[in-house]
Amino acid sequence: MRRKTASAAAAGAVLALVLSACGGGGGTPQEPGAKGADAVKQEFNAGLTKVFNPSTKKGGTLKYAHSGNWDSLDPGDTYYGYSFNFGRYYWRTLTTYKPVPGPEGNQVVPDLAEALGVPGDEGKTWTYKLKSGLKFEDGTPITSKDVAYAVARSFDKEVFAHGPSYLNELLDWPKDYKGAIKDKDADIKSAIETPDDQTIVFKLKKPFASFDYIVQMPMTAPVPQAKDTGAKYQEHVISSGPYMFETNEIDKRFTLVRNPNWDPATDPNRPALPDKIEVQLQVNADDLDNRLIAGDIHVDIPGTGMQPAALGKVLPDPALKGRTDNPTIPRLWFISVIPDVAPLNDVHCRRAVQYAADKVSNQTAYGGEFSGGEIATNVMPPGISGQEKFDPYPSAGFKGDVAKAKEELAACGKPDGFETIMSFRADRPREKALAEAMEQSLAKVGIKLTLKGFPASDYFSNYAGNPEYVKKNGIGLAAHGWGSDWPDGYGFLQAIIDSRTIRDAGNYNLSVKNTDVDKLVDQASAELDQTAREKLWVDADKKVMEDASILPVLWAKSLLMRGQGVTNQFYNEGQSMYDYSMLGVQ
Amino acid sequence: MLTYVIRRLIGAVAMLVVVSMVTFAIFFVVPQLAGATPEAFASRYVGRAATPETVQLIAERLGFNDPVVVQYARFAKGIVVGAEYDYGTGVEHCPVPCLGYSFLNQQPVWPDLLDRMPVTFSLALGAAIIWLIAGVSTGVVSALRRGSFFDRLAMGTALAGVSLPIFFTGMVTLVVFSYGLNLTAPGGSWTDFGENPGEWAYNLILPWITLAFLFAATYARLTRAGMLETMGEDYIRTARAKGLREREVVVKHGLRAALTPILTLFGLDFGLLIGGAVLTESTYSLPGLGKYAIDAIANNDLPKVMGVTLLTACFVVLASLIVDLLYAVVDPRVRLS
Amino acid sequence: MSFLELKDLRVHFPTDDGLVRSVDGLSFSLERGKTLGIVGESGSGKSVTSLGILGLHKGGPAKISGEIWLDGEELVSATPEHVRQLRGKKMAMIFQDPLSAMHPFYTVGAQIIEAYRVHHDVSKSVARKHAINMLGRVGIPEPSRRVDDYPHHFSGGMRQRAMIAMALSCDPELLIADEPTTALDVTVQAQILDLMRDLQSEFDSALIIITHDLGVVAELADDILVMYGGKCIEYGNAEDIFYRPEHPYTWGLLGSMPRLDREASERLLPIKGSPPSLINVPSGCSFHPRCPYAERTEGKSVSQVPELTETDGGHLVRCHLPRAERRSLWENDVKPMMETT
Amino acid sequence: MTAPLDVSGSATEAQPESVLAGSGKVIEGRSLSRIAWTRLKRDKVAMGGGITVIFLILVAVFSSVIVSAFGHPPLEFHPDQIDSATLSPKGTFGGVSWDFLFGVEPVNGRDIFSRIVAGAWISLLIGFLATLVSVVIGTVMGVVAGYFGGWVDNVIGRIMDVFLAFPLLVFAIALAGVIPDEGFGLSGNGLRIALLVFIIGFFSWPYIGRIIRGQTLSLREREFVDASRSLGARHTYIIFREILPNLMAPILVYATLLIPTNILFEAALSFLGVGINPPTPTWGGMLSEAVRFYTLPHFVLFPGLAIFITVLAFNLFGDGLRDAFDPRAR
Repeated sequence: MRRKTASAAAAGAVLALVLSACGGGGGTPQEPGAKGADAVKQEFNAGLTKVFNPSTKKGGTLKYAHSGNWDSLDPGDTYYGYSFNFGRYYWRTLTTYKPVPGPEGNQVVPDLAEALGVPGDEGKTWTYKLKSGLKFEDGTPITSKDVAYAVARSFDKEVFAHGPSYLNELLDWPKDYKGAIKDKDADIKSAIETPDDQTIVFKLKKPFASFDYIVQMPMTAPVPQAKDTGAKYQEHVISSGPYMFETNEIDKRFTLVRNPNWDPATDPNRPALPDKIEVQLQVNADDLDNRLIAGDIHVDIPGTGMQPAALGKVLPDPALKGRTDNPTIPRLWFISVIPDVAPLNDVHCRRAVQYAADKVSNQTAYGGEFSGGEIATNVMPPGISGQEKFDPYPSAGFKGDVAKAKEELAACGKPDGFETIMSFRADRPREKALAEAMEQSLAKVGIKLTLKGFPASDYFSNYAGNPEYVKKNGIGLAAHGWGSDWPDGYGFLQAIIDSRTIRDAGNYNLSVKNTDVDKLVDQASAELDQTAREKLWVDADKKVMEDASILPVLWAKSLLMRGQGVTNQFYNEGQSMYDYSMLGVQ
Repeated sequence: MLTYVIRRLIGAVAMLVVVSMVTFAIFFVVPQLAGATPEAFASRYVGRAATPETVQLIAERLGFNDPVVVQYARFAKGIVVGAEYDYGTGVEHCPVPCLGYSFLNQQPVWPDLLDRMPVTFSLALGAAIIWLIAGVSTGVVSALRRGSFFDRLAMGTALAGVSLPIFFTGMVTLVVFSYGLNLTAPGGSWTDFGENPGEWAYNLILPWITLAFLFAATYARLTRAGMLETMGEDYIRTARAKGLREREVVVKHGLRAALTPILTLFGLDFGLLIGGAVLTESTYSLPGLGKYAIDAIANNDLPKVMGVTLLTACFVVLASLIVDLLYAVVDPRVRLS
Repeated sequence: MSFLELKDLRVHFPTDDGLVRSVDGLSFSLERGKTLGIVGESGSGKSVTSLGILGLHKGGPAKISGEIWLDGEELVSATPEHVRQLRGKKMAMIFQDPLSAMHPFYTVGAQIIEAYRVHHDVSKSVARKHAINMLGRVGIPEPSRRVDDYPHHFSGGMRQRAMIAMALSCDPELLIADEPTTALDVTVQAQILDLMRDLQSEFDSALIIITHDLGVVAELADDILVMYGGKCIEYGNAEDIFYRPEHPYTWGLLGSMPRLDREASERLLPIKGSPPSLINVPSGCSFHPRCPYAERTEGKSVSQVPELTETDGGHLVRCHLPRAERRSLWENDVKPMMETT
Repeated sequence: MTAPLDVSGSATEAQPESVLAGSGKVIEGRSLSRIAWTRLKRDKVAMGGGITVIFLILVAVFSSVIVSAFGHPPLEFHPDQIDSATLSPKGTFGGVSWDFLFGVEPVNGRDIFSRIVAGAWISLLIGFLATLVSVVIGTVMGVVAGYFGGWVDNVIGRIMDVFLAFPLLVFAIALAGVIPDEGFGLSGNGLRIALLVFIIGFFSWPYIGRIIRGQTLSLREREFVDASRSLGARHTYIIFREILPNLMAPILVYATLLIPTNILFEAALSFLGVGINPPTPTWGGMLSEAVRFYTLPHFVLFPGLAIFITVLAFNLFGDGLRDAFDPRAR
């Protein structure tokens, strides 16, 4: 049984196409190919609100490239947005983002499950029922046990260190549980139950409202226990999606081909257009842009936008600019204003920093309006459901308010300013430029910054995210960035504003240590009513801004280029990049 | 001869041990002096938003809780007798020389190195051929026409060559020849020789020439100096007094002797280069050992850094051994003992 | 015309520091079967002269003028290629330090074979037989085995013999030996000198021996030429030079000659000072700064270059002192001092 | 092949024997250095290099004066010069104008001229100090090895071998990357400079060390040292009074030739992102940023040329100096 909301969503143009692709009638199939290319007008932001170059034509090879590496191809061991997006070629999860352009793309729809989760016990249990006819690539049927096993194995962070640990924390696991690999026969009924092969019940420690968002993450992608090879599973993941691995050279390249045992009838979300998918890894970033422009490759996997060198080439050229989309993504670039370090322990000194910052100069430093983003005035980015925009520290033209900053400095007892240190990730040129811009604008009010770069790989473990180091070395400001795992308040805010998450090292909340904020976080996470919940998150946002411990810089935007000859391309808000599972080639 | 080789090999092993210890120390002892804890090490290799428990587990699994000496011994043991790698659902035997598994993506290091070697080797080989031919011939002509216009032009160019940082020339050549004129392959292009020799050469021609220019400059200057020195030797006068033709005097008597010290330098240069041309590979984004080393350092992936460092040291040691053996063949005065 | 005749030979080298006049107007002649000794300190121009005769300055920076006649052919104006063909065949040279003069990377045999095959179109094996034969003739034991040795395997004396074998391999008519025994110890010196004398008479070649040591030429030379600062300052037959020397510089050389009845390090008549700069040649007589008798010339030695004048039949001297005074100085001052010690 | 794997330098072109041989040919009355100076003065190319070197040193020393006279503060942003969409300079050829002599940097519009001038200070400072470090270590090790010989020589020789077998650049990067930001009573750029000086100096001493060892070895066998020794002179006396003074010429020559190598080394480290902390400008650092903006030729060209001209000038001068002490090799 499909829930009403899900089938109602099928009104979108895409879904119509999908249905027709799946063999269902209805809709007029568009003729792809040469005519399609002419029929579609290349236009800036053409892929933001509607499907660009729609087509149902199957076949061809879709070519992807990546300037770096996956953390892991294993669904239980990966934590990159592009990996969640791309992985849907070879895995299916209980739910997934609705494959449509526009705000609706933030909604989750069932994937393996017949319907969205049914909460019980006021949000403490979540029950999903699997569709029938689901099969792995080797033809064995997919049961709820395989999903349960996948979740239980991903518990083992010794083997799967990279993946998110939401389910480790949310579910009520037995004491001293070590994961399905080490504790093969442990009883985990307290956390997951599979009363039959179609049903899976998750049992939480405390109520949690956004659980449907959690289970769209690949921890719920089924893994057949018999084929699990632990840390080596990423070398050949057993596919539950429309494609499966043909070759896989870790860190170099891999190819996917059609999975004969995937039944389109069970999967309204994926049209599975190309016959083959090729992925090249570790391609030089500038070269990647050039090849994307030239049409040698179709998609830049990370979906974080083009390199600065390409901006200079693309933006002034109307033809090239017309091939780009420039979405705002649910990511905030910001500066942590750390209250552990005197004189920033005084809220007035923190507010002085808020007022003194020249947001325009910060924006330019961070890549400008197209590849950097929109000037941010509060914590939550626009893409988050229920977000409100407000500016508690306004200034003319966002250029900073020197007078107000000086007032705050006086209130803080430092009328002539003070000295502090700003940290940034040395291997991120934009953060470096941001730090330099801050140094310039704060100097105008007498706040002298010393800049320190640290390796990105150790930034949170050893330096900025290590409270002891921060205190000992007097780091007052830290460049930071945060993207949401799913587009609601919890997904975005919890990790960076809840002071109780702060531990000895590896923190992402560097500066928000406010009990009022913590209280709001607790209230909001337990609130099952969406509107009330969203309101509470906005309150939390306001509280943080009042506390002035986060200096928002930009709501990130990325300049994405549509591939030459790619069909069905659009920006999906849930994935915050193009929806990869929809793409086809002419 | 055989005892000499054996003795040298023992020395080489000792040297590799020292090199590996120093590498290990740089990565473990230095940060520890700066106050890094086992968890701090481990937190580099977990995903974002990892819990303290995850960090603890990884610290334990990667052995960061053990004393550095124990960690080093484990690493060394892997090379000599191999190691067992527990991938969760089973155990894999990592055969000798087991350089360990990447902390980051759990891939064994040794196959990675084998994979990267052809790239660096191709780069070094092509460049070496070009720079030897260009450098030595320029040096010889310069020496013979000392003070001429050619000499001054060649030596001026050579000096400019040694004064240019390769990351600058690399960038300029890429922008001009690849992105501008579209004559050569863009950065990051690599094709295996076995796959398509033509494309292999096409992709490498720019790095070859840039790298060769740098070295050719050095070699031209050295050859010229060497030729000037040998051409002033008594035996050259003897050769002339015998009535030999000038060409024979230059090639058979002069160049033969002048090339011997160049052979030594070439051995060392080539050895270092096949261990990874860090800057060239970074500039042209070639997936060779040098790029591998830089990436590994950036990711703090110690097993990879250890592997590539040891491999480079091996190449250098091996190259110097080969050079010494060759030297004994070329120069009969040299006795290996 | 003699077999070898030099007329006003000048070899000058332009350098950054000025023109180096290594050989500045040298003339002499030499017949087949005769031996000429050229004596002088290092830097006096004797070696440059010998290289000049062989044409080894051609193509270099040196400026050469004057005439060199060898067996009726003028060599200064001849093409380099023509002189090259004569070199090693018609005229050959034995060098000072055989260790550095032989190529360290080739066997002794190979170097002799090479010398022979440049001028003789024969197979390698024929040339090799010839080389072995030559090595035997210069007194190297087991030549067929030693032929494959490298120079550094040989002792000093052996090397010099090999060097001689190489020089003689094409039966040269003119043989120039540049300090042939300097690098050797005394007993070997004598053997080498004997060998050269024997070989010369066997080949009937003209021989030039270049040395700083009068002792070497005493036994061998028919005529002796004393060079100083690129010029000949005294020329005569061996008797003249040893028993009736007329130039103060020659006296100095005789005084510094090691003799069996004298301690080697002892020098009776040391020549004070060092050889003259060949760039800023002293005015007048180039020897005057070092000459103990310079003030007796009433200043002429500083202002005028003395001419080479004949005193007796064939005995030439370049000195401002009047002939009588020279003779009396030799007989009364110098000679007694040498003998009493 | 000096030090950084593919950063080639000139120190390998050592012909120590010839320099020493030069020092042996002292003509009475004129000291070797006097003769060398006379020769050097005549060598126009070397003098050109020397004058350029002096000019660069002056630029470095008076960088702040020059910047205030001809440019804008090196850290000052000029967003008005930048197109906010493409982040590139608005003006033609990177915004080169009378106001901005070398144009401006993309993104922030900083004055490239000022940054090049200010960068000269860092480059030369590190180049000189690092050379000083390697000369001191190299001379001590070389003299000790050469003079005492035997097992001492063996041990030091082995150490040098180990250094030569190291992939130095990799080590330097690793070391520069893991060293904390505070320590040894220093912090910030003071520590960073000290660290770079140490790393560069420490990794290039074996080249000087080998040369000095060779020289000492042959000096030890010379008559005047023999004479001193037979008169019962102490080792320290012989080393400081007899050996070291005679090593001055080669030390001077190879130090001069090592400076450009070290400047290149510093540039390479900055290029790879382990140099001085921003926003302090360095040439290598500017180049590494220019990689991301390779479409802007001025941004690549000016820092690249600055490195090239500096290194070339030192090389020309060093070459001339070597030739002056030993004209045979010219």
